Amino acid sequence: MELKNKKWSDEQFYKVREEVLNQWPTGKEIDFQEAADYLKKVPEHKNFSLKLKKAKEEGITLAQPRAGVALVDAHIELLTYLQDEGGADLLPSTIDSYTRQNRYNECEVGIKESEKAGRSLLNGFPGVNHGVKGCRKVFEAVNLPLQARHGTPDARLLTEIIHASGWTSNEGGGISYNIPYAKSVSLEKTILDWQYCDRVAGIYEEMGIKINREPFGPLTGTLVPPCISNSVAIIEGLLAAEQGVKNITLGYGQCGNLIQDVAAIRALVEQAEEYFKAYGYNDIELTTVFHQWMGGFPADESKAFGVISWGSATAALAGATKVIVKTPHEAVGIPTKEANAMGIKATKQTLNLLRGQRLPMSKELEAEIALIKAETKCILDKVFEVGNGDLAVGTVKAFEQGILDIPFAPSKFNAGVILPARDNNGAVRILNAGNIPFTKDILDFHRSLLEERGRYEGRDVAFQMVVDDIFAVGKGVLVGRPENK
Amino acid sequence: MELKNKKWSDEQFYKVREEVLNQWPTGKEIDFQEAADYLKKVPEHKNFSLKLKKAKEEGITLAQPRAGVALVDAHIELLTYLQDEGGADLLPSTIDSYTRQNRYNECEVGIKESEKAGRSLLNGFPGVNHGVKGCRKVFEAVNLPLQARHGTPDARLLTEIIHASGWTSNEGGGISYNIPYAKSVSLEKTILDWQYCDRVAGIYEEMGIKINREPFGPLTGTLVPPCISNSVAIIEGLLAAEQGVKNITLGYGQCGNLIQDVAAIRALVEQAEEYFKAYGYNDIELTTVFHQWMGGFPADESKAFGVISWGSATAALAGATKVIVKTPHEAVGIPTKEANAMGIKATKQTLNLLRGQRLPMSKELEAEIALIKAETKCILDKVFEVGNGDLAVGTVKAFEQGILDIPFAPSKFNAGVILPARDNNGAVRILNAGNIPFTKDILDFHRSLLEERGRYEGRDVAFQMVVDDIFAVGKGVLVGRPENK
Amino acid sequence: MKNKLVLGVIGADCHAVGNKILYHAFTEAGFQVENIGVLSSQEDFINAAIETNADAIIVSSLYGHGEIDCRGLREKCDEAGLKGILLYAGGNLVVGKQEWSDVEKRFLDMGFNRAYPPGTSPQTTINDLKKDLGW
Amino acid sequence: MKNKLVLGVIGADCHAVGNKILYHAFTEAGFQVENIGVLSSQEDFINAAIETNADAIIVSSLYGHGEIDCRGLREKCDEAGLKGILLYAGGNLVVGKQEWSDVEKRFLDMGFNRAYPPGTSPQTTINDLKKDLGW
Repeated sequence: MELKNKKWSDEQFYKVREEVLNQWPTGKEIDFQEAADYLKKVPEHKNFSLKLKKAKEEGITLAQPRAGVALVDAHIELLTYLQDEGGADLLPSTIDSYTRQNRYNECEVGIKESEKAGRSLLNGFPGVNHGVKGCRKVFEAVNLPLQARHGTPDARLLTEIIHASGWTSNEGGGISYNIPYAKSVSLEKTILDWQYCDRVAGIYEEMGIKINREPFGPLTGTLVPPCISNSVAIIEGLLAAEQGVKNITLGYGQCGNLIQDVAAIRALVEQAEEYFKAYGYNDIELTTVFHQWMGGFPADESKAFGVISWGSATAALAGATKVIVKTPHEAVGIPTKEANAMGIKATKQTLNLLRGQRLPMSKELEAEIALIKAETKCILDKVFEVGNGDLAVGTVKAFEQGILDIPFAPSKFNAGVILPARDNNGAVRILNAGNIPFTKDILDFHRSLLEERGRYEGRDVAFQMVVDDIFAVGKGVLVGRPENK
Repeated sequence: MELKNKKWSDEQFYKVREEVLNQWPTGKEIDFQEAADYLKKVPEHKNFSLKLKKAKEEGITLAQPRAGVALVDAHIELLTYLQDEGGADLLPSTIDSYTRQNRYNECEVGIKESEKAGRSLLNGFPGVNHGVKGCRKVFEAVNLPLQARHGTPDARLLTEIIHASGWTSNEGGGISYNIPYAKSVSLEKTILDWQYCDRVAGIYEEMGIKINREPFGPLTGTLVPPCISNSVAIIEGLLAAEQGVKNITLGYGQCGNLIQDVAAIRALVEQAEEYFKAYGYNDIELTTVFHQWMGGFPADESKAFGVISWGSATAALAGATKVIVKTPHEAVGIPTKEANAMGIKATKQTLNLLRGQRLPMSKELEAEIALIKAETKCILDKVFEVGNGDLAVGTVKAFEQGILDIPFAPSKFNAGVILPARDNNGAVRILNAGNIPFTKDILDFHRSLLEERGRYEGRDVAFQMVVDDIFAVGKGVLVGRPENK
Repeated sequence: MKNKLVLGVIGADCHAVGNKILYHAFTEAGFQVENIGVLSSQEDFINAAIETNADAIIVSSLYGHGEIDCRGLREKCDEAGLKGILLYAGGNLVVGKQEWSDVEKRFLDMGFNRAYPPGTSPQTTINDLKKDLGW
Repeated sequence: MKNKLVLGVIGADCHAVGNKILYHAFTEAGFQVENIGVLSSQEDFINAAIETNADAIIVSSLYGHGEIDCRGLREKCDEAGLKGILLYAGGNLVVGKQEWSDVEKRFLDMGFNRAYPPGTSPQTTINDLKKDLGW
């Protein structure tokens, strides 16, 4: 099938669908009409799109944890705890890493071993193996909207199963669930596969069922400059809209400098709305998600609470529609349900204290918003140009040419030349832009900020700054300074 | 002795001193010259004034806990733990409540019972009973500057003892350690007694020994409008300066609205500097202290971390020189040393992430600063006026006439007519100004903001709002709304 | 006829905010409240109870010294002719985070009829008062 | 002659940042590093070790499945003629917060020479490598 940014025909879709539903026995349980009937009975307060829309109207920020274990009953226990004790506003089901690689046989091993061991040996919920039956059991046991969160390059079968189970939101995208999550899967394939996932949501929309889609904002979660993640978010938003998706949540991962973080969210909303309008998608319900710090965490739980709370405060001051919550166990791996609830409680307390408070517009904030929008426009203009106007084709070519380049990504289809580093105020700037098509002014501006830091630290602007910055938050600071600074 | 804002003569001072040192047997241990020799040997890194000055120059915010127990060895263990495990930048000795009321006999009971019980039955360190010997033992066991924090209307003997023991900072003031801490002690007496304490610091200054003084900023810690606490802080700063104090830290307790809190600290610094200059005190080293939320805390420790971290973030964004740290046990009383260290760690992590970040100037921030300064000027002008130019006399008269009025204070010398309440954004406004001499514009502005809240909540602007606001943070929100809002 | 209460904060404790709120709440609930405020001694409570012919004494302590300050109050009430008067205590009664059941037992052993942990709603105490006073 | 290492992230794990940093640190420390990157199978590690004649295999696992993914690696190395090759594992090796001594024992029992908890500095591993390789 030829890659194009164009809504799939029914013929195309249903032909591929036959193959998808045969990938694992649970695929055969799915009946589109029965699923639609089931989804139509989902009450308003359990619909992801409606809850986000309401939060946006009220100007509040919702809190959503990450969570998933191998077995259905244990997963229900976990989610119920986060709902009742943690006070989560939205629930996730984090999918395990074998499912993400479509290794369903290994999932079976993990499920069996987890039953035997009495603890989860999988790092998430194997939704495909549990099928519609298991996924509906989870959905019916909780009282909040449910979303699949994963990192699956080919999530077509998973998508079919979760939506048919009443889960009204799906995270991911052809770029954001490939470049940071795969080593050798081509972008052509993942963009096509995510067009399929978007089309599933679009078909439900056409049946009057509201489904939310959320491209994964933070990418590698490591010093990603806002213009990079905003560019990817806008591209994936446009690709989803073309397939008929109407309710879209664009995401961003906290960098740590308040002004940059608030500017990133504001620039993302303003610019995405401009692009949706420019390309004729006039009825998109756009919301935002802010991810608390995605990099290395301090091992000490009190310090972790400091990181979590500061992320929550930034999300509130930025006016994000929801925030993805970290836990005090972040440094040591997957948290207990108690630790997970603790993260939610610290987050919600902070959000509630800050309800209605926004970072006011200032000269500095205005300049940062303008910078991010200008950078993003440089990238997106070039993506459209190399695709001869086709965004899907342009995206593939842009990665080939390093026009889009995501720091620290494992994919061999990513140039991996870009190097980010923090400036003296902790904002993420670009040390080496590789082939990202910035204007000379923008490049000079980044360079001058990093040289200012270099002078302050008495060292050259070089790779060691990047390494130091990666470890900094885990060591308790934002900027990785040399020891004597 | 007649109350006047005028540096005490040596004759006055040494006459009173004789009486002070006879208040309790440990007073006789003090020899001014020996104490001065001891203080001159205090190393730079253990001098409060020098550490604050350095922090101000570097633009960083220091973290200081509260802590104190009955027995010397246990107190040393506690402070050492907060220093080594908690990472405190400055150490306190919180003085127990019997000492604060000069009930040294009851302290003896508390000390004996604590020895017997193996746990502290006093809520702080009884510095007078332990005397110079005990206080020096504490000072020599730690490696950071040490400050007495208390709430003692008559702290003259305590002041003599702690400074002679190498403690280079003393919290308190004639207003701030009377009105919120006493029921029937006259202001004339406490202002005189704190002139004595200031004069002790001033005499040491004249000997070349740097002593820091810190008026207690938050007063009752309950919905105190910034103009009230800033007025008291500036008055106490001026009174201290007159007695020869050079290193002054003015304080403010977090209200919870970011813009108001940052504005309060900025207004305080700008206006205090103006007043110091106007009254001829040209060599004051002025720093600031920001108190994390002083009102009711949530009982849940994760939620408490949210409150603590948000206070730390505000302190950093305001550019305060130090922050006073709360603990996750705040709701249940005096914390264990572990909980105390946890509060410091969450605080320092937040401060470190925010190092160098400030809330940028905006139209909103500028307006709030201007408002606080205008309100404070209304009050201070009138205080000088009713004192016929004498600030000490004016302060006494101002309290008599309700020109100065501190919400929820226990003192019978406080008018207690003022009623504060939050506006829709959580900023503390004034519902009933009593006799505080604001202009009509200012009064109308406060009224209009509260009426806006009333309309939003569908209720009248009345005392119930105040009650709801007092309990709100403990319940997880900043503004005490009716249930349906 | 309204039941009469004596309300105050005992010992060297000057926490005034909760005291003002309790006064407001008890008055609203229909009691006649003599509020002796902060920094009140055992004698202040007893004198006020005698003067007003009170049915109950409500002792607040927010600063951790409650254990020392409240000791012997029941015996002094008995001596002063206030036999059987209701004695309640509440607040942060002890230093540090202790098991509440232990703290409560200590106060009941001291002769208090009821003791309340930090964060108790005024309504809880009001309900108990109404029960104990036979409303 | 430089010691040779095979470095990679095992299983369905795509955490690339730490892998890039480790490659940088080991190379700087004087090792010749064959980095097979993320999403590597046991076979990928073994093949790379045979091809480069490696002295040690350093397995990272950041996603909690390390316990399943690493099982049998020692036996497969033996079968492939890599008898006695150093096997290290490190990262977030298991799901959830578990006692590190238990986790370490499980990995040593599986035939690993060393196992490292989360947050281990690259320098620790470098020092151990130098010791185990007789520098």
